[in-house]
Amino acid sequence: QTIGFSQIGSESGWRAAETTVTMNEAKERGIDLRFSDAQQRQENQIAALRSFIAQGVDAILVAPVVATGWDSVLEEAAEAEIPVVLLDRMVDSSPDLYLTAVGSDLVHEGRVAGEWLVSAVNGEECRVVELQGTTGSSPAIDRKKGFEEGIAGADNIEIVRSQTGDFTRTRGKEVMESFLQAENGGADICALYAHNDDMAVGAIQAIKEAGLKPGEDILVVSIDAVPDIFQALAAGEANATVELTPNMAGPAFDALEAFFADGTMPEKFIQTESKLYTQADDPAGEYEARKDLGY
Amino acid sequence: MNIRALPLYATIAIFLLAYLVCYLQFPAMLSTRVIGNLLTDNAYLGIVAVGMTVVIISGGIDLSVGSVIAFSGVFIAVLLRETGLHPLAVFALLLAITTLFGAAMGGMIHLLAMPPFIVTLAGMFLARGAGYMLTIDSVPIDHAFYETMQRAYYLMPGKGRLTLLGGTMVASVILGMILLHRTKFGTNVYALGGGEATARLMGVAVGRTTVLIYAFSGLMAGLAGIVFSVYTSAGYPLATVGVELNAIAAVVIGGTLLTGGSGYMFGTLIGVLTMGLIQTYIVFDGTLSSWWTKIVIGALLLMFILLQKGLLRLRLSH
Amino acid sequence: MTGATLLRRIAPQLLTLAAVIVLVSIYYPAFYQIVYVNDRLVGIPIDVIKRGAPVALLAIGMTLVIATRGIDLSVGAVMAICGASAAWSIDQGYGIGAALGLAGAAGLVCGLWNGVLVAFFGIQPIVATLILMVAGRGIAQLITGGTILTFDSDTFSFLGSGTLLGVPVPTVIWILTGIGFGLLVRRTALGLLVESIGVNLRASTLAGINSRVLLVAVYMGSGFCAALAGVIATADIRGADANNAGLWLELDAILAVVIGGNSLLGGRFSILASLLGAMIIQTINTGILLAGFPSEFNLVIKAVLVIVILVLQSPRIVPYLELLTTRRQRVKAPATKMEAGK
Amino acid sequence: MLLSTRDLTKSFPGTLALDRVSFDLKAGEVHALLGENGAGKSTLIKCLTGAYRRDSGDILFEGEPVFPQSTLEAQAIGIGTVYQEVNLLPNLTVAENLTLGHQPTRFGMIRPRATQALAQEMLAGYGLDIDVRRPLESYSVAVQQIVAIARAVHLSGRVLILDEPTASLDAREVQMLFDVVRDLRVRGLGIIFISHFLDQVFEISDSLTILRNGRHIATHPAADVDRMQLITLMLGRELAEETAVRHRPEVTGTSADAIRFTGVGRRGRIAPFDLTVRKGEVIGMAGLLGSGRTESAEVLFGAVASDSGTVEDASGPVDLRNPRSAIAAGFAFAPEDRKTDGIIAELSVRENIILALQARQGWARPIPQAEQQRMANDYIARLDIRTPDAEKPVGLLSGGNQQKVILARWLATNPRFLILDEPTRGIDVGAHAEILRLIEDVVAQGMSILVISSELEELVAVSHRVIVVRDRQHVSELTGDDVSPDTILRAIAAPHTTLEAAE
Ligand SMILES: Nc1ncnc2c1ncn2[C@@H]1O[C@H](COP(=O)(O)OP(=O)(O)OP(=O)(O)O)[C@@H](O)[C@H]1O
Ligand SMILES: Nc1ncnc2c1ncn2[C@@H]1O[C@H](COP(=O)(O)OP(=O)(O)OP(=O)(O)O)[C@@H](O)[C@H]1O
Ligand SMILES: [Mg+2]
Ligand SMILES: [Mg+2]
Repeated sequence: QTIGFSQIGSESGWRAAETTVTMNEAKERGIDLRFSDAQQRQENQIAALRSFIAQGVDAILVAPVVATGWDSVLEEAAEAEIPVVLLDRMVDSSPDLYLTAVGSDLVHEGRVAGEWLVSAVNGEECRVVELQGTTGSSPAIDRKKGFEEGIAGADNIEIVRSQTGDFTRTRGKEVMESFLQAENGGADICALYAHNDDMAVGAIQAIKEAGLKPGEDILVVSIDAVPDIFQALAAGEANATVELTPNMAGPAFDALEAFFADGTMPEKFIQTESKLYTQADDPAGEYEARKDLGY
Repeated sequence: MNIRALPLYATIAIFLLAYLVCYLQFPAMLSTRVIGNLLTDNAYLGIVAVGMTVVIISGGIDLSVGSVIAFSGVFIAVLLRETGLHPLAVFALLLAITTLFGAAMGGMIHLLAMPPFIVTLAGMFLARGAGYMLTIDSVPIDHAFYETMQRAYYLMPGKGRLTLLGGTMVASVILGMILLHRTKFGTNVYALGGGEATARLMGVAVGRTTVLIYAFSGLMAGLAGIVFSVYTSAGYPLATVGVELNAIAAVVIGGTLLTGGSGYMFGTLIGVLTMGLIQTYIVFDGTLSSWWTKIVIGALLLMFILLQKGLLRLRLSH
Repeated sequence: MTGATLLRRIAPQLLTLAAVIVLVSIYYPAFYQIVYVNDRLVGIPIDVIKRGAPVALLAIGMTLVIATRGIDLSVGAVMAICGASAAWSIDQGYGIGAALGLAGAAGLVCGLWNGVLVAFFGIQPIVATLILMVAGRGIAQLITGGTILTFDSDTFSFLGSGTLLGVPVPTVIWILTGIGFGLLVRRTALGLLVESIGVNLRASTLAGINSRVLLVAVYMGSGFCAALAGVIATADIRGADANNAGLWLELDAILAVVIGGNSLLGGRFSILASLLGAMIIQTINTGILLAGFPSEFNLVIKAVLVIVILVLQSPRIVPYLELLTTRRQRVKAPATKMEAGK
Repeated sequence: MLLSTRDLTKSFPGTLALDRVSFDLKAGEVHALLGENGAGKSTLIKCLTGAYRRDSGDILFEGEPVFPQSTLEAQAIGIGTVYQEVNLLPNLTVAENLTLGHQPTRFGMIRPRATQALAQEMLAGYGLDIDVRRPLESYSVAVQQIVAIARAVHLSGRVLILDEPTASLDAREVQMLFDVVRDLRVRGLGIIFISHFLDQVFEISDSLTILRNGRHIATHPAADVDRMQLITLMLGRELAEETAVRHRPEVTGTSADAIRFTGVGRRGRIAPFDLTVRKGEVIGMAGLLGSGRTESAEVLFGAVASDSGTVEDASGPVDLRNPRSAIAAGFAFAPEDRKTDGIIAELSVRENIILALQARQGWARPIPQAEQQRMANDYIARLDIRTPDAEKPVGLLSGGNQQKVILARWLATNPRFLILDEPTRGIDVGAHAEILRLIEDVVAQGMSILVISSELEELVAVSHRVIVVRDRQHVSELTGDDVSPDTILRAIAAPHTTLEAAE
């Protein structure tokens, strides 16, 4: 079997891990995986999908860079009778156009993080700073929205500063430094919410360099559950992370196998778990388990 | 034979050769599907490269086009969502805006004697920033007219599609060829590229020409934005990051000198198709990891440019 | 250059910097506060000169490249390569000396590559360096294996987040590098020769300048500066992020050089002015963060500020401004492109 | 009056280029504009045609004040101009260069055929048989100059301005140009003619206007002044001694310290040739335009690497792979095209002068500032370079003064073999004499010189022997009494010389 996989890019450790896991899964199942990196550009992805169709692959996996704009190429795939499975992000198109989607709910992730914070501060006043993802990217929008929903009921919690850190460590650190400056050397900040772990790791360094204790003076909650954040959790420098599993391909391949075998239609959305990890969840062990996954 | 056209011939030869190599490895590369895709998938790039060619031949550069495409998509999507305007009306409005935007950049370049690189770099920030200010979401476009445009294609034998978008690109290239090679404006563009001071002394209205050049580039970027919005039926402020560099690369592969004054519009079309060919080849191959993809694209770019230089030197020495 | 002419040369940049600082402090009045805590100076100005380190370093090399009428789009990617090399060798346990050596060597090799393409193959600088800009990130990822390559070395991270006498180490590095390059080009004839090949390559070659070697050397200098910037960026976050290190920084660096009043057409250059340009850009960046606008406004604000600065510094406007400020005799306008020029 | 200026003033930073100049051009006259290098001739032209904006004063066209803001507007009035230095656009075809701005169109589209026909028509009468569809850059400087003239003539409905149009033309082409000019004069055009060749001035002009230091000095009917008077007016003093046409005996110095070129050449550019350069010898090189003199010089200097032959001097083989090694071997080369090959426009006069010396010393050993200043001021004084100070960017000097700066650059390296390609082109009479004297001086000190010049009188005056180049071959060498304009001309005049540029 030949399956085409259009990946967004390799912009973060998490995505690299997803690529690795997908390739490993394919190898285990004896699938001939055609991989294409779109370098963060939807137009490249659409072109890749078209090439897959022209090449006549058996199925297509795509991790869409953005939700909109897939209708016509998906229609083309449908005409060529090539099933398409979406990985980790959704599209706006009609569900008839793809076989299934495997992913987590980004808004839900944000909500889980928010709810954790509500319970962690336990009614005390809390001024939160937020490190957003890349402006305009769907995780940034949805994780912001989810978090706001999560803390909606708690009047004691307030987001006082929110800036983009572009999902990167460098910018996470840089922006956190200016947050600390702006908020009385960090004394006025009670918690940090970062849209991904990388920014949180950068921010933790900034907090330490400012002479504060991350995890105690400033609570740190973020999303993704990459190995490095477990190290921080183990060291007591971070407080919680919400997992986004990089193994989206496993369920996708399962669904495809069943479909090819006897035409079983999978559910339209296979949701992966958004598990919350805290310092209590054996972070050291989790780190060991993940560190070789290609993050 | 015309010496100035040598880079063009070299480009065409290399493109055909490369296509042959691809075909020998993947026979499916010669299917009408791939050919149709090559035109459709690179339509926006081809259109924007038409404008870029004019700019580069005049000795300038326009870094703003990628952002302008993104802005256009967002502008169309938001306007269609918020108002009941017909897409054609929105298109007209958009083209007016992007043309004015280009003209304003051209005006700054001329009046303030600032380098195009910097003015259009600021334009690049501004256009994308303007897109963000309209919306940070990706906004789907849901309009019957868009459906019609997407369905407007001719099905070639072998299921290849000759789409409206691909056609628009070809039409733009032809328009560009006429403009560049058959009008006084076109000759003035070459004159500017040959030397601004000399062109001025020879009576070329340098200011007007500069403004027109960047306005044209803005117009083409707007048109590319429309095509892109049809292509994706959405507007997304983060779209087409770095497309200006692809366009420049396509123009250069097409045999146009970045120093200005020499080049052909048709070469740009070949350049765009060459870029598309590289992309397609990499997808067909399908074994390259993310990083090898980048390295290979860089290497192929280098190879094309060196081959072209080599061929030229060979021809000139005879 | 005598003190007076130097001051005249950098006056526009100094004024701009002052203006930007005033603007920022309107939104953030505590801008000027600098305190000394935990053996380090803390305050927004310190942040600016620390965070501005990568762009400042890149601007040093970029100034020279632009003086030769070239441009180096690859510096961001070179930063990533060098950072990755350093992190890799620390990770392999080779120690900090080897890491620095490797990073520096990687930067020089990248510069050599660019320089050879430009000087010996005659490829236009934008295109030549575009190739490494595209491929370079791939090479960096090849080294890191696509992950953020983290390491544990306090000596190495000292380069990114340590302080010397309270001053952040990155600041010390860019200032020393700036002085080093400044002395190198102005205490020797290098500066003159570079300017000469930038204005007229052919005539310079005929006058006996070894322009090819000089061009290569200039691109190597740029690569070396990018290596330093890459090391700082890597040390700062204790990890090499091949994908994002130095992303789009080449544009900021070019902007810094131009705000520094250097012509993209080559010729006369001033490293000091470029460094001021880098600080202007960083002040804007930091100011935007401090002002607390929604992040979707960042780009527009930056664009507008940059445009205003460029307009005020444009060769057509400067003479008028000078007439307004110095109403003494008619001053020479050094930035004015000659009418009869090419 | 057809075209007049009243109290026209134009200043550049540090220079008052035109100081209340009044000037009248009548219809149907050829009016020569004369003056030393830097007197303001080109500036006056550029103000007239809107290329420069004047500071004050009036320009009257048929008595009406006009304010041309650009060349375009000047063209609309009917003023056609050939600018000094500014050639046409090398990247455009000859036809495009000729017709730029007034191409025949139909429905807004250029008609290529008609354009070419128009171009052919414009060139008719200049004896030029070239393919107008080829890029201008494929033709020699002389052809380009004629194309520029043809364009200006076509555009000049009322006034034709020629700023040193003959600098790179040979005698035959000059006559052709003069025929055209006479024809236009009969048709009632006013023609402004600038040249440093006084013979030509007297041949064609009806009246003369002399500028000095940006000031109007005098205007006379050409018939009323003689050569000496004219020179005195231009220089503001008497020319000490006009170089007489005389020739010196061959240098019979030992050939031991000579530089011997054997069989050097470059395929497609210049056939292999032999040359022995003795110490203290001046070798002239004569030939028609495009005969390969510049190519010879480039091979001798290593600017174009020779692909055959050997070069030796007393101490063995000489390395001439590139200009750098040639300079190291004590060679120097002042190229013909100073704008693209000579000056570094944005650098100061001082920096331009010390450049070659500095390049030879290497980057690590900068010449001290004080030393630079001393050298610059020394040469500015010695060569009488007209510049307010040594820090002025050399690109802002007048054409002739730029030439002197290049000369200074090479003298500063104190070479043993100096190659001068058209050293006196565009240089005024005073400076001309100065340069010839200079050549004498340095030769007396033992320097060897190769002079390429189209002015035979000049060659004869300075050379010990003369090499004649024809069709890219060194065809003969004239020594002793054979060195006279007559014999040179005869050697040059090969049966089949045409102006047509080579492939
Ligand atoms: N663009 C400019 N900027 C500054 N100074 C200039 C400029 N153009 C000319 N000058 C100065 O103006 C003076 C007159 O120059 P101009 O070119 O008119 O001389 P010219 O009479 O044509 O001399 P030549 O015979 O050498 O061509 C010179 O001193 C020159 O240095
Ligand atoms: N790059 C080139 N390619 C092809 N032909 C050239 C090139 N450069 C010059 N030529 C031709 O070579 C011939 C020699 O040109 P050039 O003008 O240098 O000769 P010259 O003897 O030095 O004449 P002069 O110095 O009087 O102008 C001309 O016919 C010219 O058209
Ligand atoms: Mg002149
Ligand atoms: Mg010559």
